[in-house]
Amino acid sequence: MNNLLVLPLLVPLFTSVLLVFMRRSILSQRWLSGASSLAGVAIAVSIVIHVKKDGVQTLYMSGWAPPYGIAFVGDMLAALLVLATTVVGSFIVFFSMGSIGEERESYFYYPLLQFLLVGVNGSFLTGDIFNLFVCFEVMLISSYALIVLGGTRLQLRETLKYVIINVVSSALFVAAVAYLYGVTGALNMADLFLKVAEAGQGGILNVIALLFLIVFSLKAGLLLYFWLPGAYSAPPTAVTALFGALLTKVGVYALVRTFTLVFGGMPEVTHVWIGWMAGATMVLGAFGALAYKDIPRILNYNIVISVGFIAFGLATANRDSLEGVVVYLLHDMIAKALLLLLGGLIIRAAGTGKLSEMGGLMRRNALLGWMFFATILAVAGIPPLSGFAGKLLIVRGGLEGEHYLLTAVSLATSFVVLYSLMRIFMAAFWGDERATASATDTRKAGLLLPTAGLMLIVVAMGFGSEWIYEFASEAGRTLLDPSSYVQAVLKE
Amino acid sequence: MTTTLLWVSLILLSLAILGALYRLLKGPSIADRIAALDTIGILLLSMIAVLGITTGTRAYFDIILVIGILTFIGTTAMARYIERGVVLESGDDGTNH
Amino acid sequence: MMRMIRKTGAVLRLIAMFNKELLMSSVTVLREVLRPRLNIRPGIIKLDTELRSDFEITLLSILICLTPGTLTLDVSGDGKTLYIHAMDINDPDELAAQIKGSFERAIMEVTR
Amino acid sequence: MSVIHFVIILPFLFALIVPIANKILPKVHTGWFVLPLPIAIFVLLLSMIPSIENGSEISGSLPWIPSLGIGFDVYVDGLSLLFGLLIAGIGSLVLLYSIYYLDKSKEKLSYFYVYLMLFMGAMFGLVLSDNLMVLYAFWELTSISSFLLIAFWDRRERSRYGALKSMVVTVCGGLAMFAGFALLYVMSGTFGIRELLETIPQLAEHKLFITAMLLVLAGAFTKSAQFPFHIWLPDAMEAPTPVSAYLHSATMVKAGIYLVARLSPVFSGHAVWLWMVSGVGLLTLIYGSYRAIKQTDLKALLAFSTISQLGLIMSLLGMGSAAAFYPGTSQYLFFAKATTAAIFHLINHAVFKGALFMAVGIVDHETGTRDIRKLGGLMAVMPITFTITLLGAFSMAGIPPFGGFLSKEMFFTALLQIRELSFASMQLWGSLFPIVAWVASVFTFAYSLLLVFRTFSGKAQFEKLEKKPHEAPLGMLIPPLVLASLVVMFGLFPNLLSHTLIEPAMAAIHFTGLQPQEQFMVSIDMWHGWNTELYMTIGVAIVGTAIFILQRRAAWVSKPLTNRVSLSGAYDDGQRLLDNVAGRLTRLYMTGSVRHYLIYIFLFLVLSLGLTMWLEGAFALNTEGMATTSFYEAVVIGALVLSAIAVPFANSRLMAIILTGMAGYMVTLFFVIFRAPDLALTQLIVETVSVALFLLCFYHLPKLKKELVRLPFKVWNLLIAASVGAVMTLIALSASGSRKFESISDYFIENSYKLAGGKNIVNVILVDFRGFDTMLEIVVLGIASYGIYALIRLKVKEDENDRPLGHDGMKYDVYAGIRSNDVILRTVAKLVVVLVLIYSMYLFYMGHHHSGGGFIGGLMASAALLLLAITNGVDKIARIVRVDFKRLTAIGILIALLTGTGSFLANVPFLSHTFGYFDIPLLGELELATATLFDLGVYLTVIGVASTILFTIGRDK
Amino acid sequence: MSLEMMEQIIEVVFAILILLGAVIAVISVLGLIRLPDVYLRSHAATKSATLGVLLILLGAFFYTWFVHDFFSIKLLLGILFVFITSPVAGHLNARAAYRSGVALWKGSVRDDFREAIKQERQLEIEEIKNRN
Amino acid sequence: MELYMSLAIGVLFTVGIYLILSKSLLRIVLGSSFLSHGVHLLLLTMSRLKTGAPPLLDEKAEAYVDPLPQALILTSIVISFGVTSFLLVLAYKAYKKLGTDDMEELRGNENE
Ligand code: NA
Ligand code: NA
Repeated sequence: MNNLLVLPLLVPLFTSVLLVFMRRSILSQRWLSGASSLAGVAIAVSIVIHVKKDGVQTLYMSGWAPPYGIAFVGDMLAALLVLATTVVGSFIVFFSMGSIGEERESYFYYPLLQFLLVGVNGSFLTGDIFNLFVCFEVMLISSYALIVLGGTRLQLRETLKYVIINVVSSALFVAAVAYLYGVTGALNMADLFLKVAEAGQGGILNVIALLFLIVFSLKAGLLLYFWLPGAYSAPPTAVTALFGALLTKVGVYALVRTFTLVFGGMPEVTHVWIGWMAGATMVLGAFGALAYKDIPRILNYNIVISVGFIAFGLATANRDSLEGVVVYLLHDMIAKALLLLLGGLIIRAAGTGKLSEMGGLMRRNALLGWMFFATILAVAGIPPLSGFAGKLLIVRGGLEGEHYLLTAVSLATSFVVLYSLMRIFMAAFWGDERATASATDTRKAGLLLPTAGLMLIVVAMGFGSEWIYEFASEAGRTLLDPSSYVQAVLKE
Repeated sequence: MTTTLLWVSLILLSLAILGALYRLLKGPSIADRIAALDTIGILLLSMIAVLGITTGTRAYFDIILVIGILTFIGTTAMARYIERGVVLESGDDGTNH
Repeated sequence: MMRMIRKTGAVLRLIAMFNKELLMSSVTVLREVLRPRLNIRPGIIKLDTELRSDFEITLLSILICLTPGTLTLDVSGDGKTLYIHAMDINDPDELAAQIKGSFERAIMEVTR
Repeated sequence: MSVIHFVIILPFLFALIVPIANKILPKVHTGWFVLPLPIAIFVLLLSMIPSIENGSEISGSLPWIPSLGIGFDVYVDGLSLLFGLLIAGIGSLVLLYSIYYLDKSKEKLSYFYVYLMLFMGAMFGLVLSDNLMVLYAFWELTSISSFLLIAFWDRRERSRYGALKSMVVTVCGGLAMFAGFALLYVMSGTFGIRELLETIPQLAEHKLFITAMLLVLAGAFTKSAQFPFHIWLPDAMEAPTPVSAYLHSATMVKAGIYLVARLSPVFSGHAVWLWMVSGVGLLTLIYGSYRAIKQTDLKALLAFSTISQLGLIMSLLGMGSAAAFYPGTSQYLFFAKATTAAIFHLINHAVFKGALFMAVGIVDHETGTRDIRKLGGLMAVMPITFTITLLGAFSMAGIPPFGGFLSKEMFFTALLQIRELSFASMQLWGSLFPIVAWVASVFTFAYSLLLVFRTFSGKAQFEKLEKKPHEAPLGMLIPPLVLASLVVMFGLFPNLLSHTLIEPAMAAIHFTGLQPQEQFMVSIDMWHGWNTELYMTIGVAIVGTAIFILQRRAAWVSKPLTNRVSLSGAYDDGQRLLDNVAGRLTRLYMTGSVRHYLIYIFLFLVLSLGLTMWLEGAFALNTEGMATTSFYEAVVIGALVLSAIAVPFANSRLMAIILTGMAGYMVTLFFVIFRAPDLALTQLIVETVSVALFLLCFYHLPKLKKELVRLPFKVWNLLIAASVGAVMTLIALSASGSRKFESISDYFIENSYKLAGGKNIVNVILVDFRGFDTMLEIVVLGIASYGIYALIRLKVKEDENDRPLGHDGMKYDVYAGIRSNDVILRTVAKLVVVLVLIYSMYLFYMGHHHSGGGFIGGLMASAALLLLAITNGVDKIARIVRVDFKRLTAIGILIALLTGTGSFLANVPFLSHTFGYFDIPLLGELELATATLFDLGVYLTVIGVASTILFTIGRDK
Repeated sequence: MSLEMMEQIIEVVFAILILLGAVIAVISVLGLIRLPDVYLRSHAATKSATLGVLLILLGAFFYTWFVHDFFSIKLLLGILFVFITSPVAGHLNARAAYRSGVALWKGSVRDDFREAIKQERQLEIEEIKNRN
Repeated sequence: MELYMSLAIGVLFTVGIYLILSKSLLRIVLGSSFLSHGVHLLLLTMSRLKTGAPPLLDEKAEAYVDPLPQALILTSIVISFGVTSFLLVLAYKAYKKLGTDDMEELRGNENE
């Protein structure tokens, strides 16, 4: 019993409910959001420390032990992802204060943002497959509301597509749970691990596994990412950053969790699919990043590429690659948030997202330029920044697992990442000064401080890779051998 | 004996539902369909009453009441829709004077 | 006390009359439905009612509706006239008089 | 942490300080701040020579990611010392030069020096690292700082182009190298360079050995501009000339050479290595020298010359690797001489090319052009520059007595020797080597002459120049003068370097193959007698002069061989092609049509699931243990199927909505048949409220068009839909046929009342066993209502013209019922509403034991409110029921939350419920369960949500 | 006659009541199908709501009362509720049909309502004119 | 029964997806309803349609049906209700602002 585990979900939940009552006072909304976000970080830190010290933590909701009740399980992976979520969430809350505008702020922006964190943290922490669905829905419905908040034409149009696709994928999710329940009669993931192992994963269970793969891939944007570039280009920057950093990662997390724990038994079937999908995602994502000359799309296809890369690590599923998946996930959450925030600032500064209409920003906002430049390097995995360690581990794992083609693809696409983003940098910051009439001044502390904070983390994560690895490797161990997870949950 | 009678009733009622479904599909006017839907609601309710006896379950009697309520609300809403083009009016009352 | 008893009697009378009407006209309608060839003369008739309160009018309408073969189509804006769709009209005036004579009277006895 | 770490880190610190210093002392040229650094480092490194000469190594380590085998470990041996001196030495000279070259008032100097310091630090790091990954890090950093330096004049299109191109090529190579390093790790288990060298024997056995080698070479070749990766170097000349002198001739481009030399012990002795390194080197040599002749831009000429010279060094390293075929024999030293030549030429090249670049920079700076067609006769006005150029060019051409002559002689020697190698098919093909090299040397001779004489002799045509030329300031002349004097010195006293630098470097490259107690004795002599090499040199001079003379007259010499094939063009075309293909492909499938996206998804689903099902033989139909089907159930299934199938054929909105509602009712019936009263209740109410919502939202839409679509559209849709349906059915059948475990339901049945105090098991599961689900689920509802509220109310200004896309906009028909009398409805509704509200509370309260509960009750109450709204109008309701439903929702959630939160105080798991029987005054004994309180939260939330939604939409005009 | 037999007979009686209700329901649905216009069909539809449902629910009520020994208030409430609301629903629907322009069956003999609607429209038009 | 239910579920999925693939927003939203019906029945079917009393302990039966899937379905019904409502309002709003309910007219890839 460890009620600490539910706090990452309760704190934002309480906050959001209280924020509803503060609708009229934007100032107090800001204060509360900020304070609660920071509290979230502190809680997440203490969970990480707990897990580090005492191993996998569990909480049986309402006191009902699994497999009967819902269990929250804080293994290192979950704890770290929750930490990353709270960190990103906090920075985005602070960024929002300077960027989102009072109109949206008075229409439930902050509560919705906190609700989203509820869903995300819940997804990471839950050890129950149906509860995972419920957490997903909390996250999704908040994302629907956030993405359309403001109701511009672009937002309405893209949200429609986003919602329709997600409605389908949610239906498939429940169907998959139904099938799985039909065969195993279980919902708790640790219990499922035992039952699937006992039944032998072949036959229909592999089909069901594949259905789960499709469902989570839809969320993660693994191969089935068609909805992503459009949807993520519609809302304001802060929201896009939040989504790019967190939402796809939840899908990735679900993939990692289910395909190491529940369906880890037959990699020769499932992981081959994951591998192919990962390769195709990286390639198509890279093409996408090269295809467009506007910032939102280039950035969004970069999100896709990294999903493919992480999935490649999952497909390999050896020690190096799983550790790499954890390290890279952490990096990608922070760095993507930063990248997307900076991308949004560039669009603001230039008044347009089109590369052909901007230029020379370096002379107006050099700090922005250099932060963007460094972020590009981090995202491309250039040492010593944050992306390097994870990339190295996944690549090394891929080579150890003899996935040469995929390794080659992943390296080639990591080049595309650098190249496509450098094109933005060059177009936006170099050359003669150009901007459209709607350009605004981005040299404001409210915008630059949160981004600079994230930047510092990216740098620190790079130099402190060993420190991060110490935690991540523990997470990787659980993924490689789920027995400690299962024992902690079922107390056997 | 009783069982047979009840089963025959069930079959009759389900056939009646099919019949009403025919009207629902056929129309031609929307009011026809609403009437058919209303009828289906009532038949459903009856059928559940019978099911409640055959399975010996009292729990279904709640459903009967609820169907009754909802059929009414549903029919009202739809009739309002075809008559006035809106379901909820912003005016003070239904008459819109 | 007397009033109470009288009212109760009126209510019971209303119910009894309604049940009689219900059964009789049900049989009629069911017969019509089952007849191989339709032989009916439907139409809408007007009924000027003396009932005034919302409750009275509503009660009358409901009773008319419940009775097979008749259906309250609408109430005029001033609430003085009911439009009734009837399944088989021999003589419209007779039908209206019949309703007035039975339901309307019985209701008035209950409410007034 | 050691002093070597400081060598690496200090430049980075300086990079941080430069902008600050620039702010504090804006009047001082920024270059002066940083100049002391390379000088100090140079001196420091010089002081290390004695100990290195004695064969000792200086090392230090600083942990970074030890778990991944990555440490910031550094060491100095002969090879790194040599490179370190080059970097510091040339660096100092270039810095001094740049102070005069770059105008303080015109340029953003702090950027320049920050970049330059970044580069310098990276370069030191690269050559001093003992860890492959750290080396890789610095490697990429050199590419990046080079990128920034090339684009220093970022307003110029050509600068940006050159910067990007150099980055594309070198970073790609870097990634290949990265992969190669990772492979080496997989084979050896270490990233440590010295540790790696110890595992050599087992490495070569590995099946990926060659792959790793080729990947590493890809890195080396791109960085050192080897054919065909040289294309970036000419475009890199857009950088300010100090940069060209420093990065693009003396140091960065030598990183590839360094890498090959450094890893030579690992790979040499392998035929592929020998052939790749020497072959590519020679090819580059001849290609670069040939292209150099065709250039009219001085810097371009120097660029191609650099390419060519790098090829020369590369090929020498390759030939030197032949020694590894004879470890521990006298042959070893024989072949290792090529390596000596490589090192010697590396130094020579750094010196003379540095001088030449600076000289050309002076010409450019003072005349405003680098086009040799405009230049000429500068000898008179710029005698010192001329002298420098002459010395540098003669050394490059291999004319005695300069250093270049000596290294070229050694080069010829190596070429002739290599034919004697009995491995790697060298006896067959080795004869080609000297021929190729000789031709290349001819070209080299020719362009060296071109460089000097086209610029400085001949007819002066100053009128074509932008400025009136004169000699450069002294500060700008000193650095090239220093280099020029070194050119002379190394020619006259070649052995000055032999013991101090070349021998230790040799030891670093060839430390394995020597016989015991043997060590490298390098002695370079000016005169070897009349040997083949000398004849070759004489030939070079004669033919080279001929070409120089012919160059003006014969078009074939000066025109490119062919215009069609150009590698640089191929790069441009490739880039365009890639963009095009990417654009076409992406736009092909990313149509923006959600239907297309869904089709992809469904196709993938059908294919992947179908395929797996087939391959796994997963389909199993096992009707045993299935429930029987009675006739009426079959009829109900029929009704459901019928109403479902009818929906696509519906030709009005209402019809479609009604049919969907019908299907919903049929589903309800199933819930009844399968004994799920709570579900049936919920489904019923939800279905009705949904129908009401549908009607609310769609009342103003134009008539539903019969979908005017082609038949294929429909057929395609049907096909996909049906196959998904079929797959879902097949899985359902197989899954229900292969159930292997009993469900956990017995536990709930046994303990629902005993432990959780409720008789309605479903409700107990909802509020207790899985109460957490429910808590989040009301949150979902709450969010939906807030989202809907914001969606309808919030209108953010848009800059675009805010007009609808479509056709007809909204049409309001005049309906005939506006004035109808609602007396009957209103009267009945009053009664019904009261009844339903009471009933809803009953449902809520009884929910824990009977069917019902918070949801059903709440929905029921909302249904009552809906009816009230229908009959009385929304505004009136709003006036009567003075409740902010949004807050009601929040209150509901809050109550549910708070019942759970008590658990924190009681130190029991979150959401733990208690129940008991309490004696409450007046009410008597009452069962009170916190679960009921939780359910109250649910009840209120549902009312709040449903009402918020209904009234928000209802009041939207 | 034993008690058991009595019970059985009672059971059967109530079952027959239910069956009768079901038959009436079927017949009225037949009317719903057969009858020529929406108004007439409404008549038929109301029948299953009144007599049919009355019989079935009463049957069920007594059945549970005597056989299962359970007095269900909810069933009684249900009967009452259906009786109150179902006619209102029929009325609303028929009115809506008429006002939205669904014509009477051609065999209809009389329409007093048409005149009233015409007048109502006239009034409305005048009102709009006055407003302008 | 499971066999027929599975077939019916297949039909529900087919109809749902067919509708979702059409152009009109309303049809798409309705399609999502069918999908959720299909999914809910699937959950029910997967829990074995064995007979037993409803999961109410007052019924004093020997065997009860599996209550867990019922709770799951209930949760899922409520969630789909929330989501469908949102989608519906979104469609409404989109129509009002964009002037079309044809998804094919809402591609808009090029004008961004
Ligand atoms: Na639940
Ligand atoms: Na629930």
